[in-house]
Amino acid sequence: MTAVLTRPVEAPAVHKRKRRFNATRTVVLGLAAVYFLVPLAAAVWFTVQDKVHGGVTGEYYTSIPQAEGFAGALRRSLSLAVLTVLGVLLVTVPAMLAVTLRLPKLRPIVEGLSLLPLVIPPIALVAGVRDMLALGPNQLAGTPFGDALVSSQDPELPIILVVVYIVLATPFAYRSLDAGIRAIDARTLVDAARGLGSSWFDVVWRVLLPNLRGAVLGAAFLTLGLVLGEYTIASILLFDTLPTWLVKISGENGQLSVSVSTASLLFTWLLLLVVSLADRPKTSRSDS
Amino acid sequence: GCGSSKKAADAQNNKTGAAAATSVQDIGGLDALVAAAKAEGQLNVITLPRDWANYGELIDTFSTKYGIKVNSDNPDGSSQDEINAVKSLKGQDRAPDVLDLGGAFAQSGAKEGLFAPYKVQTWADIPDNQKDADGAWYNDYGGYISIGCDAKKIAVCPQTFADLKKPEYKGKVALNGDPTKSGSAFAGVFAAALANGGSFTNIQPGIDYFAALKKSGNYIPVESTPATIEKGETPISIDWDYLNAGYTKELAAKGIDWKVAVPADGVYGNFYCQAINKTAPHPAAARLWEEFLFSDEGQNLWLKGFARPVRLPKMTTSGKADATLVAALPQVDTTKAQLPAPDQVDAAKKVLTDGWTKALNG
Amino acid sequence: MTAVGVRMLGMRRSFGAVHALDGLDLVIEPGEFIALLGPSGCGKTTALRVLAGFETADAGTVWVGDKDITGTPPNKRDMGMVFQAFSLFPNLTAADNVAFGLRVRGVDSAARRKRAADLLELVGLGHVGKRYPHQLSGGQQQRVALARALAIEPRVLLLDEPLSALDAQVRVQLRDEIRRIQQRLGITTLFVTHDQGEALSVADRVGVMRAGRLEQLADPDTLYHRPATPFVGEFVGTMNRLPGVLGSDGTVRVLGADRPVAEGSDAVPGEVAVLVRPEAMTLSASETGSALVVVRTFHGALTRLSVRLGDGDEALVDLPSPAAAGIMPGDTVTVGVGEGPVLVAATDATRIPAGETV
Amino acid sequence: MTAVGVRMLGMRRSFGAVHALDGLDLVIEPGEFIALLGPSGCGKTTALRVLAGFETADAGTVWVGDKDITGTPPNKRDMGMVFQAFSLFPNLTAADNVAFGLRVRGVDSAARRKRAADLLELVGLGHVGKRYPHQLSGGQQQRVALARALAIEPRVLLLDEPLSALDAQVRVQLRDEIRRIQQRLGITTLFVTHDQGEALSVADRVGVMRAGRLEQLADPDTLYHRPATPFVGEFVGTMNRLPGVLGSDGTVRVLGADRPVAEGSDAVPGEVAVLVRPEAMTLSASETGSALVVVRTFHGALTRLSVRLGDGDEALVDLPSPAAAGIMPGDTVTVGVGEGPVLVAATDATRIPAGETV
Amino acid sequence: MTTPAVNTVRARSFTDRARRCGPWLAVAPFLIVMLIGLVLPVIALATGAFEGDSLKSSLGSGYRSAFWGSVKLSVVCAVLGAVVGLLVARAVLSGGTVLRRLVLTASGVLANFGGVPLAFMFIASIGNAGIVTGLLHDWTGFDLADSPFSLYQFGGLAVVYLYFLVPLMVIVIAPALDGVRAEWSEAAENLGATRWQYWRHVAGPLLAPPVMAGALLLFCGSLSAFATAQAMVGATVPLVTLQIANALSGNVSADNAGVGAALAIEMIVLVAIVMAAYWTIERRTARWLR
Ligand SMILES: Nc1ncnc2c1ncn2[C@@H]1O[C@H](COP(=O)(O)OP(=O)(O)OP(=O)(O)O)[C@@H](O)[C@H]1O
Ligand SMILES: Nc1ncnc2c1ncn2[C@@H]1O[C@H](COP(=O)(O)OP(=O)(O)OP(=O)(O)O)[C@@H](O)[C@H]1O
Ligand SMILES: [Mg+2]
Ligand SMILES: [Mg+2]
Repeated sequence: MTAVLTRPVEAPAVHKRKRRFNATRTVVLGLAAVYFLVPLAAAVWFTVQDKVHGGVTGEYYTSIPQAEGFAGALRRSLSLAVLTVLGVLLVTVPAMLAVTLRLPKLRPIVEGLSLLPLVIPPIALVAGVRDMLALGPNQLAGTPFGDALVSSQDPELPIILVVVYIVLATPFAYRSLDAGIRAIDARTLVDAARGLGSSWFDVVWRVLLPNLRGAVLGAAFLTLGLVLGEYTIASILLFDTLPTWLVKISGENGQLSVSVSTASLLFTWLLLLVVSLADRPKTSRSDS
Repeated sequence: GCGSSKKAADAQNNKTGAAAATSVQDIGGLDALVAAAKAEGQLNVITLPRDWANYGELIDTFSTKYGIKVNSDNPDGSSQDEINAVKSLKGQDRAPDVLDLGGAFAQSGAKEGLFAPYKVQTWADIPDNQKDADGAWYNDYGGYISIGCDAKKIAVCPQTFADLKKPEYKGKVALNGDPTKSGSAFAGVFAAALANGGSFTNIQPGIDYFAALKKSGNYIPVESTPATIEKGETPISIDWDYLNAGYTKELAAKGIDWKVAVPADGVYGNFYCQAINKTAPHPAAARLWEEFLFSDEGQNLWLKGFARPVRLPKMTTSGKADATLVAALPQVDTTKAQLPAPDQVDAAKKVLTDGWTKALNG
Repeated sequence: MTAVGVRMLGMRRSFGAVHALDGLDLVIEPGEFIALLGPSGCGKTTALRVLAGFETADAGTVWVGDKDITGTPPNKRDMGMVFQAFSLFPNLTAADNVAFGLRVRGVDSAARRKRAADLLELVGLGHVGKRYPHQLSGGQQQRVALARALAIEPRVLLLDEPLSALDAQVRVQLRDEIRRIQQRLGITTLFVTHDQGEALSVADRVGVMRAGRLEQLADPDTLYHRPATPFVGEFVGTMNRLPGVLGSDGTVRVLGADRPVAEGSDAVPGEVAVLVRPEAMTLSASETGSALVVVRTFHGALTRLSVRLGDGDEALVDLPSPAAAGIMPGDTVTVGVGEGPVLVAATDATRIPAGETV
Repeated sequence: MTAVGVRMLGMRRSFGAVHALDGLDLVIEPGEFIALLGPSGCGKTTALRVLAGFETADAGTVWVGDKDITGTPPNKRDMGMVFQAFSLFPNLTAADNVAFGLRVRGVDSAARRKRAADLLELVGLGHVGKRYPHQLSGGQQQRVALARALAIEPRVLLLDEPLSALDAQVRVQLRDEIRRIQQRLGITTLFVTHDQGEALSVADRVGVMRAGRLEQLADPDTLYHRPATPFVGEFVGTMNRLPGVLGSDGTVRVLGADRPVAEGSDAVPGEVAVLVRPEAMTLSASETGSALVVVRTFHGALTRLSVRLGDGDEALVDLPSPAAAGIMPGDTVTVGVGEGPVLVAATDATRIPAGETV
Repeated sequence: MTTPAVNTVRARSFTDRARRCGPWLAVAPFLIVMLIGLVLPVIALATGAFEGDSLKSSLGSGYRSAFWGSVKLSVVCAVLGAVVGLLVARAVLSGGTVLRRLVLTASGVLANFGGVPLAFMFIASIGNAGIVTGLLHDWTGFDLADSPFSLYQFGGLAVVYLYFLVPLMVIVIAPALDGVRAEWSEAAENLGATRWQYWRHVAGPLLAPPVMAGALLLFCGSLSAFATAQAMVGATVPLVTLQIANALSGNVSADNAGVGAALAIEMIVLVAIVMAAYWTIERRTARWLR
């Protein structure tokens, strides 16, 4: 073996493979950006054209909040969103924890039920809900269940809508939470907290939820997006939410109707972004 | 508030007061009706877009005139939605009081006993073939299928269904929705049938006509809305004349010269129907609304929205119809204008539902 | 705080067909540090979890002092527990983790902070209070977990393999520290491990478990030098298994010498296995020796020689490093068994796998 | 297959401001087993990754045999690598994992299966070929990873802390097995660890790294007994740091005795720290002694005593267990430094934390 | 200290019972909500479906071709969406946290987007009078209207559907991608595998189950979407959801609710079959998980 002890002065060539990967990545991101942004831009461009005077105008966007009923619809939609997010968490988190920690036998049932809503088209689900609600004033009139069905339809804050939205959001919430629960060692954390004297409430509230933060937020995002964008069910059950209100006011004005929908899309996204930025990832792993 | 299903059952049997009234006399005259309606203070209407047949102004006028708050729900909803709302909201304060339905739905609803029979003061002015003998439903306004056209984008606006086949209209012709779902789009197909050798008992030529139009690329299946018209995607839109004509003003503000023509080769007209929900939460206001709609004022307001109110023939003769408004209506060769019988429409719908997709697909 | 004793009596717990605890009796004196040792799956964790209340036993009672706590839920038991895996709450700082138990007890914030700081100081981590668990090394995390368990002034401290996820060096450090703190506070402690070195070096007494029962509970010296059973002997420390012949006179012939048989031996006269510790073996270089050095591993003060005996068996011999200096793999040597009683077992007694079942 | 040597010359690699490798020179003889030891973050992993080709160095060359492979991509380097943990492909059975390298080389299926079976046999896992990684224990997984790395008959075997995720006992077993297999195949091996016990007990030579450079590369004996620098001395094995006074005559006064100063010492005459191994300390019971036994831990053959010296410093003393039999915590004793040269360091030289940075 | 007698059998105390019931109480709200919001409505719907000859007429040839059309569209969308979503997710996840947040939140919104507004966005871009169509024509002379691609046909519908399906895929596949360890690609490379071999033998099989699960989700998503198709193509493309919507909430045919309900139930059955098929395949492909 002949020892070659000359040290190279310049650095050896950087491997090509790293470059190639970055190139594909850029291409994919570029194409995706074109696909997703062009239609959005086209819609926005349509709404800011001033057809009368020429040039550009933001009047359709500024006119939205001034339209009658905006505040009410927004308030209702946001309350629905908050209630649904809370509801979906209150309903799925304990169930999933119980299934993970104590009742593994029930897991297939919970998992199966939580997938079902994906299968049923909203238009069919809402027809079923309507049929069920119709039982209230008809076949079930005078019974407590009938009363409950009727009083769940308070137009100011329709609980039935919250329930249906919870059901619709469950598949997404379930997926997100399931990943989260698998990632933390739930059993050890629960044991540790119990051993330190926590009640079950403390365990869930102080230990599990904070550590499922990412998963909970993910579930909340999808739920928020769903509630703030849902039209079919609210309109057929005749409730006045932001999406139904938007359709109502856009009327014969084409530019207004489009600006209303793009605005709500961007508004929802910004809302999610703000919530997500408010979440400082204290718990993110540092191992990379 | 806390609802009660008991109330629904009660509403069912509540045959006293306004809810039982089948005419204004039953309540004790119009003033008594107004007083009772004012006491209720609210009126729930459903599936009434503000830009449809001048409903916006009708609602506002009624509201100011009687000091009654009008709640308008699900403006883009369908007749089926109205029927469903009546059933599922029975007994609730937000159940619809009055309905504006397609003919088929009015008849089937009446058969199910969902409506409260009521005869407005001007009942006699409504032709017999346009109302239920007991007053469960009655035609309110109607119109003709028309061709709307953006004169700035289209050099020569088409005047007939035959014109629409010209190659210059490639990718420009649209219906107001899907004829298997939307009433006006269905009417468009029926009109096309009449223009192509069909009849009230034969809608097939209309289907074939659109299939050919699709094949040539003239017809695009997108739902025409003010937004697509403004965008220029649907510069030619087949729709009720009162809708097309109603758009003109708003579109003019956007710099679009929207021309409306009722095609002479396919004159097809039809009426919608009014009905009162049997379990209306505001029975007096509901009846007052009907009186208002069928009064001269109400009928003229419809006319203002380019719709043709049911009393128009009588009012024209009596001179109560606003002449300028009548003159502004799209011109129709009324000699050709006939109304299809409800069972004819039903039969045609069946043919269309079965055949449309097959004919147009591909 | 006066120390309390702990007793588990007739503990049984089955999972399906597996008897994780099979009538375990364990009595811990007040203030004592007991290490529970045993192969994987022998029920150590289950015993601890039953004691902490996480697991409900099928039968048996648990006593702390003179109180029966068998039915008490875990959050009322006042036991501090440190787990094997990293059990710190990832969303809380080290200090908040330590203060957690006080917080759920409603202790006010200032007192909590003070106590957390004291305890972090105690475990040598005064400066990391503000860090989150992911910013701490494994050893630091387990220290914080220890401080957290101590914060509630538990009457009993339970440790379930708290060191097994740590590096060897950190392990030794922390293990000594646990012992020091335990002695300072005089807290009754049960320490579960399956590392015998760990058990021997920290505990007052070591319990060796096997299949859900205690096999021996004794101080490390006794356990190492006078194992009650061959199982304990082979499980604790390294043990050579040499072929021998047991006479009926209480002596056994092994590697050409007669040795007295130790108490606890378990065999009938005839061919037996003789159990001898590597450091109780003798070895000398010899041209004519029948044994061959195969591997030589250096362990600092000691050097371990792996030798192939004449009959093909292998044996391990530990020599002080200086004594082993000249002996290299390939040398022939003579190997013997040092004076003193030896344990004897039946040849067919299953050998205990060390650590894991391969 | 003849063994090849490996040389890394003038290796540099920076991540931002961190110089992970700072001019590393490392020469490995053909067939040699080198352990690379060093505190966390000193660049061990980086060195290995540069060698394997996963990381591109800023400067320096890598040679295998007499071939410069600096620019060769990793999949052309023919080096077997075993990662710290979880590197088995979860979707392949143990046998398929082992056969993977042959499969991508186009070896036909029967030959692959045969070889995989042989290698699994070699690592003592002949029976688990059909199992998936999650059905194997950690130790078994690492054995399979080893077999997988060996399957491609690599010229060089690279191991990056392959044992650190394992239990102490499994660790020892597997470490010895790796060594045995390496010796059998005569494959040039670089073994990265930060556990000094591991490094000392398996390697032909041990390299101690510090801040991106090699501090010493020598056989275990030399490293332990004649560390080249105080850093190496304190990093490898346990070391007492005692106060002493360095004379200008090459001797140092410590615990009342004069001792010669060892090579590699690094201090100027005056007050110094004297570095002494626990087993090089002497201890005898004495009523009048100035030192006090604080903790006594039993380590089988050895017993470690922790003593508080007169001046408050603590020192560790290892005695053969029989010699320590009578000495208990609380006893007063006399402590000294055995004969022979001692390492000396400046008092303010930062003490090297053992294993972790607290 | 007195040694108490050993109780071999202990009476189950109140706390014992509470501990046994607790988990059930935790699952109860979930089951109740699912009962009210899902099970009862579906039962209510199903009773409608079995009235009269709804079931029979819902199996007519028109409806059969609608089913076929829906399945075709959903399969195409699911496959395309899964592939594109996977690529996008990979590209995004290997980037910084800012991009990650932007994309994941945007995906949350877009996954729920649809209907008339979505249709309009594409009409405004690549419709006959769309901006892109116009620019393409001005710059290259290429007229999209003359190309075989039409926004108002099957292909166009698929392109539009991907606008909400790809984000959905990105969301559901992200955790799986995060679970692919760097060690695996390095180990493969070290063993001599090329990038392609790594994907062929390791990453591909590993990601197959989650990608398939994602594709199944997309399949369901595009199967049950209807508002977008309604606005863009109406019934000129046969889709079963359009038929359901028309029957349940249409302006044209009255008294058709039974058929709509029957179609909806049949759709649930269809999806159940697809799911069952998926589970069987998953059981086969993901052997290493069991
Ligand atoms: N929740 C459980 N379900 C089923 N079996 C269990 C459960 N917990 C423990 N076991 C079984 O009980 C036996 C004892 O388990 P335990 O965890 O107490 O052992 P261990 O001594 O702690 O072992 P290790 O050293 O591996 O931690 C094992 O066979 C185990 O498989
Ligand atoms: N990809 C990277 N990006 C930035 N810094 C890095 C990277 N890889 C290594 N470093 C830094 O380079 C230095 C050396 O890292 P390396 O992983 O080689 O250390 P090590 O000796 O293997 O440590 P350990 O014992 O903790 O594994 C460390 O300071 C580390 O933070
Ligand atoms: Mg255990
Ligand atoms: Mg490393």
